[in-house]
Amino acid sequence: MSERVLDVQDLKVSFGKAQVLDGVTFHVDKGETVAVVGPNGAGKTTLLRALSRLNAWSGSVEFDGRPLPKKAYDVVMAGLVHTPERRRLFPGLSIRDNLELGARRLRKEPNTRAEDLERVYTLFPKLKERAGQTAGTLSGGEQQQCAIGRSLMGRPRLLLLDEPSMGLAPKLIQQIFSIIREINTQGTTVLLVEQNAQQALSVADRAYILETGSIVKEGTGRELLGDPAIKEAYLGVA
Amino acid sequence: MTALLEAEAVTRRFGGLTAVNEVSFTVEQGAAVGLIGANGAGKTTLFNCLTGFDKPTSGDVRLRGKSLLKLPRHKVVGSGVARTFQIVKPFPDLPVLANVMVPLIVRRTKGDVKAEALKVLQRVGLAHRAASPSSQLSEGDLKRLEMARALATGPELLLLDEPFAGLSTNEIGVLSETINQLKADGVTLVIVEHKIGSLLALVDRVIAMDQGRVIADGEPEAVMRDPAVVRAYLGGDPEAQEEAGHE
Amino acid sequence: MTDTAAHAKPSAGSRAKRFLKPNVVLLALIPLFLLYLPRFVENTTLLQAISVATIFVMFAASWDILSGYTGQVSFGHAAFIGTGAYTVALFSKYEPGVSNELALLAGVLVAALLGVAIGVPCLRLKGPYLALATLSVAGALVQITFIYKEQLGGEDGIAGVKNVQDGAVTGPLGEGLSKLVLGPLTFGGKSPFDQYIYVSYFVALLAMVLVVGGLMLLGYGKRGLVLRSIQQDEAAAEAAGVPLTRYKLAAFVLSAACAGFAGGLYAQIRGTVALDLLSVDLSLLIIIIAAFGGAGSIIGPAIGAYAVILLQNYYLDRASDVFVEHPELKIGSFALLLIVVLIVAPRGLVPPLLQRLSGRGSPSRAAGAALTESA
Amino acid sequence: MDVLVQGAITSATIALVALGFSLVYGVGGIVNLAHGSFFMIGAYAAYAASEADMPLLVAAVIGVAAAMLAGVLLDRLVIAPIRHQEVAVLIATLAVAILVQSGVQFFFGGLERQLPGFVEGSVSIFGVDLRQTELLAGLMALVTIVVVLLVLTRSPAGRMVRAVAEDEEAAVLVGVRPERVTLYVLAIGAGLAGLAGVLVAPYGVLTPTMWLLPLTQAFAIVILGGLGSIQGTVLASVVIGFLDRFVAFNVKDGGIKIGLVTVAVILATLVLRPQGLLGKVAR
Repeated sequence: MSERVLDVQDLKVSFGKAQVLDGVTFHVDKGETVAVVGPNGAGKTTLLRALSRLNAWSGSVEFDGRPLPKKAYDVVMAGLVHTPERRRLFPGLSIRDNLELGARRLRKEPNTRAEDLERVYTLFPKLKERAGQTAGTLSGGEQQQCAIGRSLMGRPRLLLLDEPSMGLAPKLIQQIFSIIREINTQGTTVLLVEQNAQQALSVADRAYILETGSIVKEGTGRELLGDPAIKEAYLGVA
Repeated sequence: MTALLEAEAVTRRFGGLTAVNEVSFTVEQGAAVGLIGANGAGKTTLFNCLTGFDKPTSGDVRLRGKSLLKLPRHKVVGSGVARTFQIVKPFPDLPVLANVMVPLIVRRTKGDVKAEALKVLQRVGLAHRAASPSSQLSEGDLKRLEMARALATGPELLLLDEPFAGLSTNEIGVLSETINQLKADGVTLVIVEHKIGSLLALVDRVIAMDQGRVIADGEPEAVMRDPAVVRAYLGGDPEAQEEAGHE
Repeated sequence: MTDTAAHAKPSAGSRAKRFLKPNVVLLALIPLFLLYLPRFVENTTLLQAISVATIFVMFAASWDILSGYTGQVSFGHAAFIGTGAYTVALFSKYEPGVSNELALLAGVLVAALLGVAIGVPCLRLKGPYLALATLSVAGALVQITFIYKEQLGGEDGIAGVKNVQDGAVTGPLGEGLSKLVLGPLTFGGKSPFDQYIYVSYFVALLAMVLVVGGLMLLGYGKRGLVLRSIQQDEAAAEAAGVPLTRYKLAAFVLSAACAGFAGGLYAQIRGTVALDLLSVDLSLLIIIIAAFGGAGSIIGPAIGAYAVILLQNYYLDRASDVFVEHPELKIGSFALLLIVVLIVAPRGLVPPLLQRLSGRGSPSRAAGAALTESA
Repeated sequence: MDVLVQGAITSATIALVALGFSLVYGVGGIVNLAHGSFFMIGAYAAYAASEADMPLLVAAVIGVAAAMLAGVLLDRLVIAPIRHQEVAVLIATLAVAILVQSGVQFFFGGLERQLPGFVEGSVSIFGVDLRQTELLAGLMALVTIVVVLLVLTRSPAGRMVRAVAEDEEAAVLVGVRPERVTLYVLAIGAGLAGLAGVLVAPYGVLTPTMWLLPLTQAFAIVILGGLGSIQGTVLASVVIGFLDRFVAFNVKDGGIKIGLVTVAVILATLVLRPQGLLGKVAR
């Protein structure tokens, strides 16, 4: 059996009286790309925020075989790196500063930083051209690249991506997903949540369908892509 | 005949981002219209522009032919447009009844304000909680309280912002009944909602938005079959879907 | 508060009524008790301290109708108090012919005007901006007294303000009540200085009953409900059709006018005005009073005022000589106590204040709270 | 000319105070009403040390250190437990300001005090006679500001500070601890204000209420410069600094009208241009 990076059992999150996640169980193995797809309001973002300790939750989460650290900072330091919804770059800082901040996790190994920066620039040549500009001046697609690049700078053991396609034109969406595939091929384990089921399922090794706080289906990306019930679910005429 | 609500080329920009782009539509008296679209499609911004909580960069919003844009928010409410919030905003330290009394008081309702408020609570099925502090209500009851408070402003047009968000299937059923009752009472409704299945059971027309524009408008069945809507909801363009399908 | 905390019962109508009407009989006992108190208390120093506390009840209640009810927390309430007081003092100094009551009215008007002047630019401000703006306006007024030192006296203030006994209405009224409560012979037998203490005691009491009673009628009535809705959630209030600007400004002006009135009366009772009536210390003291009494209830800060001011002006002086030699330590101790309470028991003693003032529900705050839970 | 030379000095010392206030606001979202107290603590601690016959330089260091210590204590004891309750922080920090005021009054009395000059004699610049100690204050302040700005914009530490200021949650997600950054910034901000207090102590006057004016000016600067804009803070400091001296020299009784003018600036800015000179339009 392959090495388990993330093991989530019965994860529950509620905001006041609203139960947003109602006992979610899933896992991610080393080297995989796993997608969680579902409509708006299903709880996808909440799921990732819970894993990063940005929301309080109950249940059990093991990361790299150990219980998930208690504080958001320690989670990052343990190697679970989160590219949040809507990118959340530091708009007033230069692109280079944004990327360098991403390398904070590795602060004890300064030598790797230049190497990682080169790697990010190779993946996203646009970022190199504009390294000195402030991140706020980037277009939506470039911002997404910068956000992913920032996370890669931390050499994540598991990369969480929250809706990388949001607000992007179709062409850019395809581009971002092919880059996600490439990142995965280079050895990064990826957990992806997406509303864009089509694209997410086509890059994912395995996927889970999340609806109103529960996982209703799971399978390989290909299986789910071919499942007629999925499309129906998305149009809500089930 | 003039429509109750007219949106004419409503556009709202934030810096470089055009959140709502030349949106036009009308809502007839007594209609129930659903407004759908993915996150970031511009629904909430449009919603805010319609209810006076935001001003469009250009375009016009009219109620019975009278522009609402120059009015301060409370006058928009006073002229007959009421709204609820996606994230409920009760007056948490006030009892349920007092929540509903506030709009009645500022409307200078004659007679017994409390009795009037109780009547409104009965309409949404919340009268039994009248004395509870609103901070003790369940999510479903809070949504109904939102609706009651909006109704107490005496609206001709009621705009509901994601009434079903955060509710259980059960609660959605109960709330749907309440909304249907309002419809039967002749309240004109515009409903923004992600839970499309539940929405379709309530409305007789759907407007779909994507990237700030209206991409479809008409009978619910037809709109849901519209290729542009299918694409916006499933993501990617049809060609890409084809490719992925053949892989 | 008790009603909100109590568990909900189905008997809707009656409980809802109770929410709007505090126990009137119990409330009426308080002024009645205070009215007959001088009969049983020989100690005029204590009575004097109670008079001052009675004035502070008005300060605190007037702060509350603005800050506790609409959530526009003022950190410079002394500005309104001082304006009322200095206006009255200026009349005594330059137009001694003007009656006390007219001077008081002028004080109310000037304070109300200041309320408009501060209220309008502050309408759009919240939290820290409003706090700093109100704080710095009060600070600026202190400087004005130095600039017009000749007229306003700088740090010496203005002495010789016509006192309540000189008032065409307040004088006879105070004496009448004194004779009623103490008996005419007993009152006549007191020294003029003691007589003055009794007169001012009753005048302050009467004014307090009027002002606080009026504010409570408003606060617990329909308009008060609207004011509280603003404090709870401005956007929701607007969606409910509340004319926000009108109500917020009205609260500012009303609060300023009441504070100006109480400040003017205070000047007439003390016979002097000085910088303490404009100081940050005074503004903070009112917040302390409200914090301990519970904001947003009028009656809470009112009762808090008696506790805090009697402690400050009477009991602490008797507890230790340090406080007599170093009066600054009194406000210092209260400040320290407030800090400790804010930290140790933020949900214990002061929750009404914080709950009312923290403007919950904004997404950024929710995010912040979520962050502290985990980080 | 007087206005230009002295205005420059005043701008520099005021900027020292405002920079800390602005940073703490930008980074932690904390409006610290006790910020002016650090200025006062710096001045009085240096004064007390020099009264105890310590060399002036040591006294100056003690002044700055006392202010920094006060900053750390304020963060750990008072602000940290109630950090996300905006109004509670405002009330608590105002209470701290009053507490410090009564403490100073208790230990030093209400009389005006003054520190001996760091350097004796006077110089003439552009025909303006200046006490050397004033010149020294201006130069020291200027150098410190430049150093702080350099650290802020060029160093990894500064990058973290700016990151927290821009998006606290995103900063956590790259492995920054906002509580720590806030603590450091508060301590440094307090030290800067304390340094300003020490520098001004030989030619200003020390009284227990001396904290209010710098606080008001810092607020005016933050309002005028725009929220969270460091360049704005510096620029606005120059405006307020020159205004300060202009009023002092050209208006009758100017010295005591400074606060008044500052408040007028605050209210005018709030009404006319709420986002400040360089601030962005509210998002």
